[in-house]
Amino acid sequence: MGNAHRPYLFPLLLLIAGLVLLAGCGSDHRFVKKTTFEDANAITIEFAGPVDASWATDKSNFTVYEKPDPDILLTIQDISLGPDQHRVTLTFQDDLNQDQPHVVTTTDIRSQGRSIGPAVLTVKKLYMGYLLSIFIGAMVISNFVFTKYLGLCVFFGTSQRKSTAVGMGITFTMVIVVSAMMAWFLYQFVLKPYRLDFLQIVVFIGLVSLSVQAVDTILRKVNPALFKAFGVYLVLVIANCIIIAVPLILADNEYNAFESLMLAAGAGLGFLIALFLMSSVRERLDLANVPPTFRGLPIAFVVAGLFALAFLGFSGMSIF
Amino acid sequence: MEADKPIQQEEKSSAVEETRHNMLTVSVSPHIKSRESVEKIMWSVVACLVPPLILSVFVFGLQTLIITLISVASCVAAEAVSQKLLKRPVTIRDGSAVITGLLMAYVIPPGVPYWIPILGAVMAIYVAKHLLGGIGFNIFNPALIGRAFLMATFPVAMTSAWLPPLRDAAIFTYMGQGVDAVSTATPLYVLKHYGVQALMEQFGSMSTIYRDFFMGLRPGCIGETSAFLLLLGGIFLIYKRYITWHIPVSVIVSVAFFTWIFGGDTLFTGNPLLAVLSGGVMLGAFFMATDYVTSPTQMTAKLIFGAGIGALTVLIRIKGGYPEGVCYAILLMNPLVPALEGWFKPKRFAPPKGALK
Amino acid sequence: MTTDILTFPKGGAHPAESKELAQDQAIEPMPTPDSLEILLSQHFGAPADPLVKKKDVVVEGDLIGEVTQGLGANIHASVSGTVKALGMSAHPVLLKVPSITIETDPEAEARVFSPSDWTGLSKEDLLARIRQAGIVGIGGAGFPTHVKLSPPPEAEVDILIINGAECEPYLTTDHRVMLEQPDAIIEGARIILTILGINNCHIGIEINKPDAIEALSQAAARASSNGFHIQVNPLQVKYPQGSEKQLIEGITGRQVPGFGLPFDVGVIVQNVGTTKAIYDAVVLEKPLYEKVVTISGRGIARTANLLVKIGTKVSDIAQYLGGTTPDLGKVIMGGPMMGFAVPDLNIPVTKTTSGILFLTEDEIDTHPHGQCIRCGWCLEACPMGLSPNEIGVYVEAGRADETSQFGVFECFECGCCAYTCPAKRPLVQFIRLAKMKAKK
Amino acid sequence: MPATTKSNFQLVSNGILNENPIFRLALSMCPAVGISTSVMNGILLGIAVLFVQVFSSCTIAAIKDYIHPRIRIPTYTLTIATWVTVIDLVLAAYMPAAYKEMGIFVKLIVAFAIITMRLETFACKNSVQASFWDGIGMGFGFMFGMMALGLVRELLGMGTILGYDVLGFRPLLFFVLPAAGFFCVGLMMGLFNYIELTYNRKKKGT
Repeated sequence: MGNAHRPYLFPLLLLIAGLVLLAGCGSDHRFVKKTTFEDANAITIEFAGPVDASWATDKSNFTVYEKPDPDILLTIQDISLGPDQHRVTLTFQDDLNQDQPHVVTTTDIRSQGRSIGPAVLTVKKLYMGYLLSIFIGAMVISNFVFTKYLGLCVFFGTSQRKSTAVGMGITFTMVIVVSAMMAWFLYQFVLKPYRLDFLQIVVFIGLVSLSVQAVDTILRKVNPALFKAFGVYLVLVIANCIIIAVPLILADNEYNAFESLMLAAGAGLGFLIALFLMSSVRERLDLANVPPTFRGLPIAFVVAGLFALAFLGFSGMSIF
Repeated sequence: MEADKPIQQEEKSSAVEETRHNMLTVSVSPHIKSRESVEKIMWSVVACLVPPLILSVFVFGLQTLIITLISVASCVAAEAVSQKLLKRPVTIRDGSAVITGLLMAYVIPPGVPYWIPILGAVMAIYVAKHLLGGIGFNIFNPALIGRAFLMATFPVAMTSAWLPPLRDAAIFTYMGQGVDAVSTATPLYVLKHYGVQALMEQFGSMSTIYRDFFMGLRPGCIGETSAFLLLLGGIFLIYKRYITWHIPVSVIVSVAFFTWIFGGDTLFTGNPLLAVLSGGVMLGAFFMATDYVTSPTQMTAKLIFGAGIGALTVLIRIKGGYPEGVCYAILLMNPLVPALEGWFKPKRFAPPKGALK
Repeated sequence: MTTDILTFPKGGAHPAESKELAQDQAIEPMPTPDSLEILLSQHFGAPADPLVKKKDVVVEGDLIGEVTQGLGANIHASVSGTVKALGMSAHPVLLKVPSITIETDPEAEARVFSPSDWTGLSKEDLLARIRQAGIVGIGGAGFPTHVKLSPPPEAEVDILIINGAECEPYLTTDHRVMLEQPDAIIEGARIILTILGINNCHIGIEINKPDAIEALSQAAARASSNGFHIQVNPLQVKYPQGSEKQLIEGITGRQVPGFGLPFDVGVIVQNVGTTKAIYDAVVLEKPLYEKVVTISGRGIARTANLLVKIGTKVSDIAQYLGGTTPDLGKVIMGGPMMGFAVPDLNIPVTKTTSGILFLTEDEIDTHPHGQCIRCGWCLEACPMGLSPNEIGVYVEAGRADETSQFGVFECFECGCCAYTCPAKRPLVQFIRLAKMKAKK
Repeated sequence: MPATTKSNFQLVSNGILNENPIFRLALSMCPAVGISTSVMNGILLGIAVLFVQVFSSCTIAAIKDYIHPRIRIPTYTLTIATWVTVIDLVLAAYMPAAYKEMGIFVKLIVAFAIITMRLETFACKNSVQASFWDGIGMGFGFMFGMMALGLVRELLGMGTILGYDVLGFRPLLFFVLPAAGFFCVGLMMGLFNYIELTYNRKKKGT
């Protein structure tokens, strides 16, 4: 390729990533300003203008379900409309599981006699907090290595030295963010619309190889020094099951672009943290008088078990 | 199954040549050494841990003594057996296994079956300590690993065998009784699930609560209840310079601080004093987080380590699946110690240029 | 004179002083033994070449050994008598070194030296006298003093420090010298100041020797009329207060960089004993062939501060003082923190011997050592900010060659770490091993 | 490198013993830790891996002459992914309960290092028949490793074997927790090392 392209390559990629991200954060419906959970068993929808009372208070105009279970519709007990006719509060029979996003589907919204079209609204608790909880969750609380037991081959293979561990962790984080975003894009805009879900595995693993190749090429051209430091780990990335687990999880949970980004970044950084801790521990254990039959991998497994025991402290934790 | 001779043995014997020659000892300087020794430190810690045990006998009954003795005995036995198996010198006299046994017993509920600590001892001493190279190389606090193991193995007993304090010192009350008949809820459990109002209904007015909790008249683990006695022991250890103030103070301050911010219904309304008195904070701060092997050596690192423990404790208490989080918080900070040691090194005396990386 | 009580900021230990055993014993000349072995390697550098043959007759103070190439110092006969043998003798550190054995002539009279005026002498003449007298740093490794007093021209030396800290437990040699001959020390300091061409001198003394501080302050006041600024600085009692780098930092606040020398920060340090020897060499024109040695410890019948002829054997000293006790466990040449244990008493005193300690089994530590428990006390104690615990662990794991990352070569083996270690780990020994292995 | 000279039996036993994927090669550790909680899980995932390994090995061995060396890794990956998709869909359709228990791990077979490694080191150099037997050996080796772990953990954790109550009580609930998977694998590796060490010593001694 011509040399002239080189400086534009990286910004271009950033731009594409930005566009992908923007696609994910479009408003649910232009007439809806905000949706929030109210109390333990209510959802409030705030509209941009006044809505008709006859439409708003009719229970049959709203269907609500938890995002992972579209088949179970929640029973709406009561609907109340605020005095300025902007706010509609749906009260439910049972308490809502607010850790899960809920989907509210409405019929044609009617405002001052006009029809504004139906809306599919996603209600989430404290959106930034939700993103943060995905991020922290993937990074620490349900760390992929110590609580989900994924990526172990690479984890044990590259945690012998601190320098190797950090190199691997950084490389892995880069690749997983790139590949997860591409996977999200393909899943949302190709696989799902064309009902090709069953090709998930083939497509995702293909994407991973592709992004490994892409990062390889870009690094080699843009920053040869960095490539020299991290290039060796690129091959290993593909053998790490976290890299395929993350796209599968974000497809399963129907995450949007931001959520996917958080999950991917959290998983990558969580792997980096796990690697760093493990490598610093193993460097110390190198000096220890470990029984000969346990030297090397066996003792690393025992230590990882101790880590997992400690991480049990996070079980049952939900931040937001 | 580890019948092999540790390979370092040879290195060691050549490294330390202490010979007696014409009845005169020849060895490398210094020829005088301080009077302190590992044994002295360890047995001092044991001594500081005895008063809470005596109190718990009067508060929870005689079976706490039996549980503690079984725990200590099984830890010492596990240490001796592990060291024999691994062909290492048996060092049960140094008291470290006794401390492990005591601490493990102190963080389990007073109404558990007597044999429970035996399993914990195997995990704590053999797996968490001797497989990793013996004292000095155990990355995690063995007593807490033992407790976490028991927690995972006997979740019901370990989270429900709480006993209401005896007010009449009738120490045989709970002996041989089924636990279910008398079990109660710990203050932190009540606080987490029902709030301060329920706590006051169960334990009386706020001033009564502070007084009782400070003295140790409350449901809780065997050795964690009496903030007063633990504080006394901890101050003695600080006075003897066996531990420094950094870790205990930073743990307690950060628990209080984060509870104050996040512990209430809204921000900045938590009750820091209650948080410090009602769980295992005192025991953890003075006796567990300060374990030499599993805590950093540099002062800044100690402060960070302690603050991390406090923050994680509050996080687990408020957001986690358990009402109390001190033990897990310490376990989660333990593996950070080698990294902290790498980040915070002693300040070198004018090192030659280029010698520091 | 009142000043702040100074010390170095980082590390250090407080070993039991045990100075009360000998500090009140006035300096006492020891009668000449029947024969003595004068080692030809008593200084930093190559051994001296003998200038006498077997059966030669020598007189007290005669030059009998000379170093012609490289660093070294002259060796003089300590007694009048006949050369009996040129052989090998035991040395506390180097094990076996060449020596000259002299059989004392019991009839010979002691030489008498009378003071002369030195103020008219040039810098070169003064240095020549010091060189001629064979003076070395008698508090430490025996670095030739005339070399030390000739810093390279680019070094801008502005402070002279006289080291009277004597921080090693048991030792009281410097203490007694300061107490009994304060004027000689001040005179010696003035000689050094003249050589260096400066006028600022600090004398550092630990405050556990208040009488010495008093004596030197008065002597300094008496002599301060002629342009020299000599000041006594009381120092905190903390080991290793007398270590060169620590002393310089405590008094001047300057830090000597690693592998550097004091003149890099404009300071020259001389020990009190060396200063006294310089006085002897310049004013009395007396070579360095006898020195004050503290004989202490609970393993000897009588403790003393003896003026001993160099070459006198430890066994003769022990015999003179009434013999050793049955529970004697260890004999140390030097202080208990940095001195060398010797296998038997058949070993002669050298120019750098500041004390001979006869320690009983109770006084020494014979605990077996355990594994490092990472208490961090050695990190607290190390005055150089090193990590003795890590070095020890690396050495035990057979990875001594990786220890230079902990600055193992900056260690001057003061022994604070091993002293404080509750697991009784021989950390200094580990560090020496590490130095040997890491050098390769 | 020439094609293997080992007999079919040797190929199979090699995978089960000498080069056991879990305990000797230390590959594919995630399921060994994550879902080796029961013998049944071990058998099911073992079958899935066996299936993917055998079919991928055979596929690669069959088309090895047509693969350009530079694109061989992507080819392996896609081959494996195809067969994983097949077994994934089959299991989801016919064994939904077991499929749910194994969660994401069936899909993750695609990233198991052992399969790619056998393709790279064996299948691409050997005949279809040899690759078939090698795949059988590796698959069974994996399955036996999983079953051994599952046996220990199910017995100690639930007191059952293959769901049948053996002990009548649950000794140590800890062992069904995934955290125990690390310990079991670590201790078993230690055991394997110990057996090898004593065996070698005996051989040296005589």
